[in-house]
Amino acid sequence: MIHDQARYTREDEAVHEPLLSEKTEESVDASDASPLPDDLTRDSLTLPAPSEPEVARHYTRLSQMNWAIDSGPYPLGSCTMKYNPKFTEDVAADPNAAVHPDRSERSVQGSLELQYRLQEFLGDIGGMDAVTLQPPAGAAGELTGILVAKAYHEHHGNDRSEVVIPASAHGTNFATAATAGYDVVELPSGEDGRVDVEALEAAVGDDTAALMLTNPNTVGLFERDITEIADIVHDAGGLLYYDGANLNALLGRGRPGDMGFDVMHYNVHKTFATPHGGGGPGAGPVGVVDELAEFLPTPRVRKTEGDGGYERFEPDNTIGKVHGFAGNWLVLIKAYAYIARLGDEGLADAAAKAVLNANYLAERIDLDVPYGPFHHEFAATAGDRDAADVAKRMLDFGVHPPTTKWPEMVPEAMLTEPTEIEGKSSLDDLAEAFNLAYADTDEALSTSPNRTAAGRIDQVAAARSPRLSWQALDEE
Amino acid sequence: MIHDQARYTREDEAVHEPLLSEKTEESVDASDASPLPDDLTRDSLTLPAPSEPEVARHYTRLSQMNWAIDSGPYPLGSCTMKYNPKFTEDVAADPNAAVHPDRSERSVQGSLELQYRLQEFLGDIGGMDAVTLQPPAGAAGELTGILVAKAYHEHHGNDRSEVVIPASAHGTNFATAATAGYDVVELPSGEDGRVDVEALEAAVGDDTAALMLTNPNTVGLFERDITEIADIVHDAGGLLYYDGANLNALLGRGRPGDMGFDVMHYNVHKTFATPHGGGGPGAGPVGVVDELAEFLPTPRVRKTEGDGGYERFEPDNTIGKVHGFAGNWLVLIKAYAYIARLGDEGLADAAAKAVLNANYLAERIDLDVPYGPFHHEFAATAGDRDAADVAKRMLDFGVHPPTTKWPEMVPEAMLTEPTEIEGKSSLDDLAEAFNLAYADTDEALSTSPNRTAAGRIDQVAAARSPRLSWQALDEE
Amino acid sequence: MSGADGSPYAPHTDAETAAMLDAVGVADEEALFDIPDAVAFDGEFGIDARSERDIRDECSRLFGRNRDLTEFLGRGHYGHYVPSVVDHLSDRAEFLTSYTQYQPEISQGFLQALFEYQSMLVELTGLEVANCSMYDAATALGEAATLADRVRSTSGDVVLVPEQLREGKRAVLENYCAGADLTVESYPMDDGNADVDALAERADADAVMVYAENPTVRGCVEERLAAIGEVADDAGALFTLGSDVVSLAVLQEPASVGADVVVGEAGALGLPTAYGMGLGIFACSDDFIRQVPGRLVGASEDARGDRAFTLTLQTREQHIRKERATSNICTNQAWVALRAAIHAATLGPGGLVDLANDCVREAADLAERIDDVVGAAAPVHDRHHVREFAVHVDQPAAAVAEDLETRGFAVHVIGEHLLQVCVTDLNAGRADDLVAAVEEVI
Amino acid sequence: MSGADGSPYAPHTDAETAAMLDAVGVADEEALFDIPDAVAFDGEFGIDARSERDIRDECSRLFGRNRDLTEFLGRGHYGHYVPSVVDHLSDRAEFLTSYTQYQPEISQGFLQALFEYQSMLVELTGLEVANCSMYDAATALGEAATLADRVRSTSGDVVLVPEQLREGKRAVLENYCAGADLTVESYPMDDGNADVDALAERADADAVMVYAENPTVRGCVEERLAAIGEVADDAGALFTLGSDVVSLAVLQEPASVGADVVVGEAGALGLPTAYGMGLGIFACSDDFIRQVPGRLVGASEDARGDRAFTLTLQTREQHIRKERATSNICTNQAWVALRAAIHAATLGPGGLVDLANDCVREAADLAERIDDVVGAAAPVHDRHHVREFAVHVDQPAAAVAEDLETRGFAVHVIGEHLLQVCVTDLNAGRADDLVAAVEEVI
Ligand SMILES: Cc1ncc(COP(=O)(O)O)c(C=O)c1O
Ligand SMILES: Cc1ncc(COP(=O)(O)O)c(C=O)c1O
Repeated sequence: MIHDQARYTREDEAVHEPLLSEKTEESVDASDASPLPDDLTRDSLTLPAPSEPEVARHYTRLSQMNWAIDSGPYPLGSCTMKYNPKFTEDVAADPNAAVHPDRSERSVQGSLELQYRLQEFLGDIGGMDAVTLQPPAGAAGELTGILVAKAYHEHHGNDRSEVVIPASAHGTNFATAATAGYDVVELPSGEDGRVDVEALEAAVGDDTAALMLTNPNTVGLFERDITEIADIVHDAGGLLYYDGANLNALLGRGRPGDMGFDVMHYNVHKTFATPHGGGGPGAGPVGVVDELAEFLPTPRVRKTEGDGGYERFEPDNTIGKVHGFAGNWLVLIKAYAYIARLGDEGLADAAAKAVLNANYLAERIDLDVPYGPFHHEFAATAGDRDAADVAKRMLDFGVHPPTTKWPEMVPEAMLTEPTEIEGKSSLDDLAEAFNLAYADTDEALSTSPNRTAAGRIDQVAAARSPRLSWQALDEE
Repeated sequence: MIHDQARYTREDEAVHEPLLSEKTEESVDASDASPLPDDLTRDSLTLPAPSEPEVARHYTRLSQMNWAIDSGPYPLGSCTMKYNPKFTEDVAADPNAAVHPDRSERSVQGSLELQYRLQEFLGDIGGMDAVTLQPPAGAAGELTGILVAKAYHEHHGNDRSEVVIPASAHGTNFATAATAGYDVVELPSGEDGRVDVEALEAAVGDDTAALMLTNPNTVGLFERDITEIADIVHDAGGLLYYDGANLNALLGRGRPGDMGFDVMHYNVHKTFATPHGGGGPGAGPVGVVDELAEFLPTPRVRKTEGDGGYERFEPDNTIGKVHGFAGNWLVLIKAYAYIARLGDEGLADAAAKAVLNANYLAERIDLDVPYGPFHHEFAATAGDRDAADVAKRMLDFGVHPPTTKWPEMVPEAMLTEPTEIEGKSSLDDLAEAFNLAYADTDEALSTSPNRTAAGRIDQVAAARSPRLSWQALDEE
Repeated sequence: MSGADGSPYAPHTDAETAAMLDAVGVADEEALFDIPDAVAFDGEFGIDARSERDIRDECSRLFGRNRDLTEFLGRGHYGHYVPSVVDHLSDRAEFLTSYTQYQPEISQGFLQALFEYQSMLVELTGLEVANCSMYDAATALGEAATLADRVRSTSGDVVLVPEQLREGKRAVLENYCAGADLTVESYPMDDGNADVDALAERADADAVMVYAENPTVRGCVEERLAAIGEVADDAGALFTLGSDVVSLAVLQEPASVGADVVVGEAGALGLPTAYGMGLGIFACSDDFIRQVPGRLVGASEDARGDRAFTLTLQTREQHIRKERATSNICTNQAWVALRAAIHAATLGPGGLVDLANDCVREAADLAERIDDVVGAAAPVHDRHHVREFAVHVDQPAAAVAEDLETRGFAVHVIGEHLLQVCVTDLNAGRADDLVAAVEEVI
Repeated sequence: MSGADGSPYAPHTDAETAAMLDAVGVADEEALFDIPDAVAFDGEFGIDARSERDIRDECSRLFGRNRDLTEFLGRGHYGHYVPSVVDHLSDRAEFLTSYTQYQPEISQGFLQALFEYQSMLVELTGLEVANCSMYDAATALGEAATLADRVRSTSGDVVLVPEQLREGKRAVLENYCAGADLTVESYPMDDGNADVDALAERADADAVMVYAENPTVRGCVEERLAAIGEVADDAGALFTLGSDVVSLAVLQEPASVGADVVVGEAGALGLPTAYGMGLGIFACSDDFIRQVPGRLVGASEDARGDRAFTLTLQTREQHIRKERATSNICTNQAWVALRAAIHAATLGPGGLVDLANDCVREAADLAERIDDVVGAAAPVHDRHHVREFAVHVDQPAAAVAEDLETRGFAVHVIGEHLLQVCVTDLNAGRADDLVAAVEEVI
């Protein structure tokens, strides 16, 4: 299949859709009409002033120059780009859900109950005892989890300084550990692509606050030695952190809590199909085992005694807050609706089909796929081709390419996660795109893409002299 | 500006987006699971069975291969393609408005009140005494109006057999008169593009039931002699019908009722900016002067005496019904919201800017524009170029072309109505598209368009051996 | 944005307006209007402009005054649960804010969607041709009569319809017939079905069309369709069958019982309960392909050799054929057809058949339970039913309905002692409560 | 669609599943899972699948239990009327269902929208760089502190914040500071503004950052911003200013008073009241461009020579720089930024300034009227206010608030005898009723 993406071009100016500021700009005096004294106001404000029809056209055109899950396959490994059920939008748009976070408990019983129910769902799914909904994204969940771990250690008089992270882990794991003030100990991957238990034993010790792990890992391999890994970390007095980005592969078949993980985050914008919105918002609830519950962010929600109501409460030794209010509420509602829609069987089927799809696709492509058996994603290697070039060429065939050049353990990696929402024919399209691109000439690869709204974009120039606003363009 | 429209192509099958039926089809036994006896059921049903993600992608892709008012200029003369304010969709989507038409009056007072208010708005705007909201489109409004006229004549013992219609009128006028059982008397246009008063005098007589007229007419010319025209028709015992398609040009500056028209329809999907939805639904309310009110379709809505409520009532000599229920209710709500948003000044400004835009655009294009002074639309002539070819070429420049080859009084007509929603720069784009296409080579014209989802489509083949369903394609 | 007093949807800045006036060579917009003083208007309608938000509030207050009733109403206007995806996809501006596909090269999306809609109706009716919409079932029936008039070379002028017919539908039919000099006459019913013998007697050479419904307006499955078809055939009349898009999924295929034309409601898919707003089905046999009213989308090829879609057979239509057109219809219900197609796609044949069968089952169940109430008998007709059925009540029906309304339920009153009740997936969950209310009331 | 028990969003027919299993060479999907028995799970969460419609009903019933109050609440989470066009455009699937723009060639639309959002923030703050979102104001403040720590070569480790600060914001800040070994300390306030003299005393070489808000958490316009900036400068500390996107339209431009960083809420545009969900502003001067947390969109050129947009300076970010990244943020609030940009575009500078000025006017008016009520005094601070202000009540504030709630109004309790009231375009129409209720209650 071929897809020519919509493209608007203004030939005389060599731009695609003009900037709003190029269409219409207005300066208004901000102080004149203000009830404030002049010395407390700005002088003027200059912004685009389009009419509503212009606004509608501008953003409609921009949208048509943007790929999305509703456009076609979007197999970004580790990003779990699923279809976002439309009805969840309607549920979240309920005007009665649009309340202020400082409302009294008694006046928002409905919202509190839904929060409570979602906490329960997530606890059950992860095998965790207590859940906070506050973290606004996966990385925020990581930070929350690591801060909880830190609080736990400090509470027990344990001063630990290191977090152990496999080399194949996501960048946020490393950055999170650093943000929480930990030194990072990077664990090289074992021969089989999994954690090298001996290396882990060597890395773990009195300074180990936690091991951060995702399972299946970022090439889709299940850490078969998870029980042993957990024992090693626990024996050293460390905690086990589960990065929930890959939970989709485990739904109904394995729970982090049962594997010995003490704390985890859920990526609801991955596993639970809330839309990623071109970068966010997501939500990264955190689940913990009982011993860690007292450190969770405040407030959490529980049932009140007796009367069937719900209340907020502050965990005894809370780390405080990780979001100014209650996190990304509108996203959480959608996650609730998704989980309720699928139920036990639907969740299990999602995992089954996600894993089947990855395996089927891997079978159909001509690229090598080292390691295995993988679950929901696999890292093919582009071999002596440049993975990024192959990806660009794939754009011409009407699909979004996989994540490229990561994880580094696979040379020229193309980390591919089709998720359960692709059917056979769409996987066949994807495979064909892979194969056509992979087999194409160097010339074709390096000059691609050609059917996209923009041609290949100069990244180096963008970074060398950053132009980050229309003001910066005007200055030229 | 250039616009490459999105395009999906399956190269091996030489189709754009495959049909749903080509993607997935399922046959189910319709009788097996039915509680009905077998002889009352069909055997099987075969239809596409896509999953929701497939449905979403299919229609998202299709939509991207479709031009709309939110894509850019859409200056179809006489169609009045305005921006459709988004908020009117939200108003119409109110779940409390979703009631059944057989509800008791007392249980739908809110809906009745809105209907009443809209009747009032329309009556005021058209200068009419009574309004029915029932007709589901302009042509249905025409039929309603002509049937009302007929009922009026019959009521007064007048058997009249002819409806007089200017040659420049819209096709629906002729077809409507025929549907109502009238003979059509076609009135050739005068030298100046308007009604030739002498010809009218000659055409009108004892058999004349009505003259159907739009004003400004379909080349945007105001019928200056309207008072005289009205007198001629009235003196002959005929009625004056106003086709409301061009009402946008008159808003706040002239009212059909004041000009002597007895009956009119409103095109709410033109004048009042309700979306046209790719062909409909529209709504074509009809307004009449007092003497005709008793013939309007049933039911209408009025205030109840005293208690501030609203009730349905049957006009004394109603023609009955022109729609099974109450017309296109969801559309009418949007029209109400639009009128309320604009108010007196907004409506008048809409007309002012619509007329200014048409005149400015006519000034900017290189094509000849016979006749004038025109109001909201003008019929340029492509001269010795083929108007349809020029239109196809315009597609490549990111605009929708005007209505072509109509009305016939202008050779190779390009009937252009930009409406008030285009700004200067968008009119400049339009003008450029006109001028570039008009000046292009014959070769370029006849091979265009090239930047569209489909190339030039073979109309003759389509009509010669019609294939109107996927079943017909399968048979090949 | 133009000044507070202007249209919020006209983008002109004052400077732009000035430049444009200048280019045109006039001092102000007023100079462009060529309206004689005698008929000029001062612009004062007395309509106050309001903000978007105020209008939303105002209308939501208004609609909030509609009473919150659970509707057991049908009789031609049916609501089923419309999946959210239907709203989200059909609301895409490229669909919603487009015009008729006069330039097919940039309108492939809508054209294909309509082609697919037509195809679905072809499958459901078994007829070869379906147009892409009439306004509603009633106007479709009217168009069928005028088509019959055109294609039947009988000298006749009678359109035969069942005596039990929705009043509004008949009224619309009569208006279409009047212009074609046709007379509408009714044939008797026999316990909720057509009295075929009586019909046979009535259907002579005068008949240009015989119309029957399946299900009938009282929800009865018509059991002798083929016989009705034969009667029509024998009389040289067109056999037009009325139905709806959901019922068609399970009831006898119209083509198999000899229907020449199928009309009815397709808005039962895709549309919410919308105060009677509809989507008229019009399907017919290949024979009448050049006599069909309304828009038709056909497949063709583009200059690149790819399959492409276009409006076709336009010479039937008013904009070309004028007073000799097959119909005066222009604006139709295209977007509603799109919604119905999306809804049907979402259901698939399995979901659609299930929905239809549920309509049969729920009606039978509810009738039985109402029948158990002393003072009520249901169904009145000893037939199978789809969705709805008549109920005899010993008390005056109007009073019973009024009492039910105060208890939160709406039902039809169709006779002095007759109610009609319609049950679908939307209200089936309240059937218990309705039965309880009926018990209380009678 | 797969069987009723499967995921409704997995499209596999049974035949397809079989063919795929065959291609892979396994008997069933279970064979693909490489999970040791010891940690396998039986799949029984006890969650019952429900239909789309049931979930909509269930959630609408739940939310229906939230009491219908008119909220006079603010303190960092503000609602303004969001024009309908914002919903309709931002809900377009191409925006809503896309991922981060890792392939810019097919993501020009979102990239340009974010570039435009950044530009609007550049205009509003006067600073050269704005990223395309943090989670919310609180986390943005946390990121500002760690940026200060990186860019300030002082030996200090103190972040100075006003003693009147939303508790949650400070709590988040402390969590960010803890990892960077920074200490958060507060400086005193003087009648709702910073006590600049006290601050000057406190701000020594230990200070890495001075934070101030305009308006403050109590809605006061900060009157000595330039002086605060000088204090920070003298101490070698970064001056970070907190504000919100609406207030910025009329209050002193941050760059003009020496702010190095601006954080705050932009969700006041584009987002409805959303239980605190936000959109964190992060803008700073060019000097720190390579130290900015989060995503940045830049302009570049494509191979055709056309201007094109791309995520840029990614070497700052976690996926490249790992533990040396400027932040751990990955998923952000991009779609909310899109909404804010659309909302701002719809308002234009005129509309935005009007909105901000109205927030000043309405607050002054309402404070005056509450002040007229015996037993209440407002505003507590003798300052100009934006949207909100503190109210002294003679009675216990909690009891007054509770009484107001039973009358349908929500206000903040911020002290034993202190309430806080926030008035915007959304609730201004109910201000009369609030005043009347206050009169009744105290
Ligand atoms: C494995 C892994 N961990 C963590 C994250 C971070 O999650 P978020 O983007 O929600 O902050 C991601 C996101 O891509 C991920 O793939
Ligand atoms: C002048 C004129 N009259 C009548 C009509 C018919 O209106 P409708 O399409 O709503 O049936 C049109 C529609 O294009 C028109 O332009």
